[in-house]
Amino acid sequence: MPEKYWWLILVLPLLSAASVALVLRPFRAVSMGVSLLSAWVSFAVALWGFWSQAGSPESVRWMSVGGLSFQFGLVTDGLAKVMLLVVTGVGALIHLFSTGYMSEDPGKSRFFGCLSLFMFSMSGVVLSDNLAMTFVFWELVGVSSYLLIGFWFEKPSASAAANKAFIVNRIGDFGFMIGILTVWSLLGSLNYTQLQSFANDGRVAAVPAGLLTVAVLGLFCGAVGKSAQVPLHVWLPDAMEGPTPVSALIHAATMVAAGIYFLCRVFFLVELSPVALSVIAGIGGLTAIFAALIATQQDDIKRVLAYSTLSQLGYMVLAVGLGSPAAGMFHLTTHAFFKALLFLGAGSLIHAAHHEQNIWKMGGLGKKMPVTFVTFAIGTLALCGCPFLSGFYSKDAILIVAYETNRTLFWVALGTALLTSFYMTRLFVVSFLGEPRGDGAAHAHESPWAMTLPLVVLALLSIVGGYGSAITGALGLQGLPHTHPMAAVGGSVAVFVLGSLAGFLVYRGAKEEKITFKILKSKFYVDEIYEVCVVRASDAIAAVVGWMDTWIIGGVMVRGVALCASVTGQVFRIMQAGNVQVYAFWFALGVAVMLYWMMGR
Amino acid sequence: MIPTLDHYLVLSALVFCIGLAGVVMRRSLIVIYMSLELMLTASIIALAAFSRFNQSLDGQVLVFFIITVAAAEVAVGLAIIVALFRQRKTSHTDEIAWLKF
Amino acid sequence: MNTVATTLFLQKSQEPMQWWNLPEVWWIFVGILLLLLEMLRPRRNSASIAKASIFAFAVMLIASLGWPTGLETTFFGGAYQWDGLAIFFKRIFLIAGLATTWMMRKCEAQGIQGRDEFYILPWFAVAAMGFVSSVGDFVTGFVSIELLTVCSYIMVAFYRSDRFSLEAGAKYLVIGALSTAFLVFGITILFGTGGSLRFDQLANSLASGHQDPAVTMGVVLVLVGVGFKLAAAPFHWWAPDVYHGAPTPVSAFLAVASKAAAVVFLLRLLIGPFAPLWTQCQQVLLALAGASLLVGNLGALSQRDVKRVMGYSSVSHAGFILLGISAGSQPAMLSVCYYLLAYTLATLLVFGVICGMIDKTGGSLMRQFNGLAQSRPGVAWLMTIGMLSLAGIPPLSGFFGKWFIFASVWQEGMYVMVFLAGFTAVASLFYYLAIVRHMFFEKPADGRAISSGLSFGYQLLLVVLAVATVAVGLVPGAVQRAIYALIFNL
Amino acid sequence: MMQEYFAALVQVAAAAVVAGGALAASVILGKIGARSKAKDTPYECGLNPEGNSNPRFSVKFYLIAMLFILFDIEIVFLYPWAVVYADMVKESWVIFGSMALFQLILAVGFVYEFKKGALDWSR
Repeated sequence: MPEKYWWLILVLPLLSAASVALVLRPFRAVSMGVSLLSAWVSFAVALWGFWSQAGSPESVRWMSVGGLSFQFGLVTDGLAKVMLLVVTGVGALIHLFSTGYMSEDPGKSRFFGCLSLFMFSMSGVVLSDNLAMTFVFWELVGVSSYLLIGFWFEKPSASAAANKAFIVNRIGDFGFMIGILTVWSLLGSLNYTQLQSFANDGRVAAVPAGLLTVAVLGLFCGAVGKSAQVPLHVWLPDAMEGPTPVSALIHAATMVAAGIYFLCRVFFLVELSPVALSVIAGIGGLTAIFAALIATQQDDIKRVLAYSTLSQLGYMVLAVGLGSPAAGMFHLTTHAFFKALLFLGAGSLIHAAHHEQNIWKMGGLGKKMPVTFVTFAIGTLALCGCPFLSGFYSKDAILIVAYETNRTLFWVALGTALLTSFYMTRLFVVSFLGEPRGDGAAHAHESPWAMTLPLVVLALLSIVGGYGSAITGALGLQGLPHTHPMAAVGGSVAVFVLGSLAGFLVYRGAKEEKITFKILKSKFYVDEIYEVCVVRASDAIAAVVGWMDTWIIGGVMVRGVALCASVTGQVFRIMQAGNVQVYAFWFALGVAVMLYWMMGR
Repeated sequence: MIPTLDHYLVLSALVFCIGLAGVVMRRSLIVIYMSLELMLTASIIALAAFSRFNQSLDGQVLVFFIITVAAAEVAVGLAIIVALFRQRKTSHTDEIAWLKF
Repeated sequence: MNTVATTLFLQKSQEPMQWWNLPEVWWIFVGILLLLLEMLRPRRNSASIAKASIFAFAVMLIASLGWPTGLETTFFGGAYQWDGLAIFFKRIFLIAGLATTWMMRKCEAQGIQGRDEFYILPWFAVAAMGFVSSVGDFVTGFVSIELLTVCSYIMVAFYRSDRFSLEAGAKYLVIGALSTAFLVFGITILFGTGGSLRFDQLANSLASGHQDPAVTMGVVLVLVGVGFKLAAAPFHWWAPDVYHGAPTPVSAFLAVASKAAAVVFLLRLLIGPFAPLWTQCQQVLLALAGASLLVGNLGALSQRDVKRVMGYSSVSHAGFILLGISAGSQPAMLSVCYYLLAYTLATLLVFGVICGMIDKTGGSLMRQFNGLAQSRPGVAWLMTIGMLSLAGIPPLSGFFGKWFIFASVWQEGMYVMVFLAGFTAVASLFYYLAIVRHMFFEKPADGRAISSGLSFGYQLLLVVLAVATVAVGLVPGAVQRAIYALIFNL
Repeated sequence: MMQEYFAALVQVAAAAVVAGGALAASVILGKIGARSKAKDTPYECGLNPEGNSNPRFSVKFYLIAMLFILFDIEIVFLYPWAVVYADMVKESWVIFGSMALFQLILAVGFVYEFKKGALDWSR
């Protein structure tokens, strides 16, 4: 029964994580080996599954609530297979990279244990065949991301970032759960196959449009949290506090793409709600341009890449919202390659420059690190959409779709592409060319083979990834454009040339920032706004009342929030006064109110 | 005048309210505790009356149990209050408020 | 000896049970025996009574596996009912009693030498709760609830040299007696209108007269009494203070066993005398649930003491349980039982860790747990498992408990309550994670590492609880089916 | 419309009258006659009170009294038992056995308090 091998993809990382956590932790090298092995074997299984066209294994009965039983089953259609290849493939390469990057870290065992846990939960998200299971793995992904962002928990900023990521994600997940429950109460099933058949035979179309929109938007909430779309994007840039391989794997290539994958998975529901589609497209476009603008003014190499990731995720969401999940998945795949490449390249730079992350203190690294230099260049070009590299094709697909369906969003997407070329060129020119501007950069040297090998492999993939008709063909999704209008293709090439040229000319030989927009530098003050009304996490009650206020009243009364917080605190303080007689009074008052209320009706 | 069920019930309600008022208004733990016993007594009055007028002995059985349980509760309660008084030299409720919000 | 063994380990036969081998009779017998042992033994040696008590709990827990299931019968003229619901709760009480006594054994350093009643009181309390779970009329109900309450008073105030313990005892006493007064008055009114104290007879007579405002008054007053034991807002005022001041094992006992007893009493009332008055009860329960969710979660947010946080947290969990009960369907009842099991395990785990650490950290303030992960990583992880389960993070059992309750409430169409509960569940993350943050991400204030280990047995207890918390979450379906089969006699 | 609120109005009025009346009564009645120190003593005409009005007793009195009440109260179960005993015992000895068991449990309690020294006056 070869179908059973699919389970290996779930079981191996879980075994690895469990054995590292329980037994192997003191033996750092062994833990590392076990984790590495599990990642590569999973990748091999995924490859085998992709070529052998193996079907889904039998599902296992899992639990039942209220007459409804859930199956614990795996879905292995084209979409899942492609995503699985991306996850395990990039994951395996990053495991290899980490053996070099983390070689001196005392918490190496813990790191690899968490990484295996992540691989387990991420594969689970991809393979789940029903919403309930997806939700469970979805939360698990959040947990492992929490553990990895806070990996260097000695740094207060890291633990704060981990908490922020977790809590912001939970807010999205709350909407997600509402969405799942709505779907269940509307359709009585959570299984994707069954839901798909309901969508085909018109049973979904029969439910009230408003409720369906609520359901889809609820599910979208989950994706907004996980894929860091506006307004829940605040956690992703902060998540860069984690080790760089983690940023590459989780916060660029796989986990943040889970939202897009999930939207494609339930696209048959999404497409039936036009309102939800336009909301999704709008949020995607907004995120894309918004994050690109911020990226032009960041100084920390990982933050530039983080905002760039946000922007590209916005692109993918935009594609889904415009009715073309195939284009979104295509971009997801190529983006996974070149963004992982860029992050690992950045990691290599940071490693070489003795943990210097400010690009203005780098410079001149091109000559000292030839492999990193060349591969990073390829990644940059791919991201900018240089013709004949992978990014060009996938980005073009989205641009064409936008061109054909919604001109406003087309211009937004084109503008984003222009900004992308600009800020990536800036990043590249400032950090690799010119003279070294810092001690770390002056004494840099090339990284070991375990780190450069994944760079080379990913660079090759970034070049050829766009030609993978095998990938797009296997997806089995609708919406990949077949025409190539000159306006879209030409526009895309034009903005690439324009943006790169502008970036090159402005920043060639620059020693400091040439253009300053305060509002961009400070990221549109989003964090500050959140800070004022929400995330003053030390005073948690202020945060909660803040959320209530933002949600219920509409988030306009920044002053009201502080007032509310102190009032709630005061009320509790007065009522819980410590005097037992006061308690007796409240108790009796409670009885009286309850009696009055019940007998008055 | 022959007392009817209503008379007993009104008496019971009055005693209950007096007890409740005592609990909420008096400051000494001992007096509060006496008021609480008064509230139990109110139930006893009502139960006995109901038993008498409903021609059922169940209520009187419960009366016995309430009396016994109240005695046990008082024993434990007074022990705690006396220990507290010895420790803090006070039995005023507003001075026994170290545990609060 | 042979006959004792056969009596204790009841065979799963259909032959009728006798009153003298009901578990509560045995439990009370053990309690009295331990009391005699305590006063008649020649030398004061604390350990022996504690060990005997723990051992006896373990034996009784094993013996509970032999109870006849699938059998519905009554004793003492209907005052005592034996059925699946009772069995489920009796086992929960035994687990709680075992864990609590074990924790009490850990507290010997704190000034209770030579006062071994501490280890014997749980027996009477557990027996009282056993009667509550089988209650068939209001006389039994009242007496057994009061027995439980009086035992709790003594246990809460047991550290009589500790100012907090005594103050907590006094507060519990006053509010407890107040709630007793309301409960008794409610019972009195129901007796007056229904003419009986038996549950089955009351159900018949109340069915005809449910428009009578006096009936409503009686129902509300009885529910107030239950609400107090459950620590449901607005009758929760005692909970934070008492949980904070009481000896830690006793806080655990109140949080788990006492609450479970209230839950089963409520269920008995709802399927018994209050069944005809369901719509009215549902109103009350929903109001209590909503208030508890808000008060519990918002109140916990600005607390700085772990035990106090657990006090508010127990209020919020009471809210979840009440929410599940107010859904009123069969799946909802199942969900409540599952939730209670998950809550029991996680809460015992958390209190177990607090109890094991409190003399080493010097207190239960959050900052006194700073840096626990560095010096005692194992303990910190156990605590984290408990906290995450309480917060409802998958795949721990707490998550599925919440999920089941949400699902069954959603099925009944009470969407607003699901939103409210979901919102408060998100809010609850702040304070549960705050404790985790203190353990993992904060430096110890005085740079002092928390040293000295726990005994092997105690570690075993904690690990077993943690494993159970995880395991119940990993196989929610199987656990749920087992509970279903037990409760609905399949 | 107004009639629905009539009851509430009456309630408010009654509450106001009672509350106001109590205040007014204490003000009016309290001012009758001149106040002097002698008027505030417990016995206006008689001996001057000496010492504290609530002298303190030894806690031992309280302990013994409490223990007495605890055992005394169990009598309430013996009375009804005694009333029906003669009739019931003809049918079965259960009525005897159950009371015997009850007394046995009480006896354990008594032995316990004795052993703990609660009845030892000199302690």
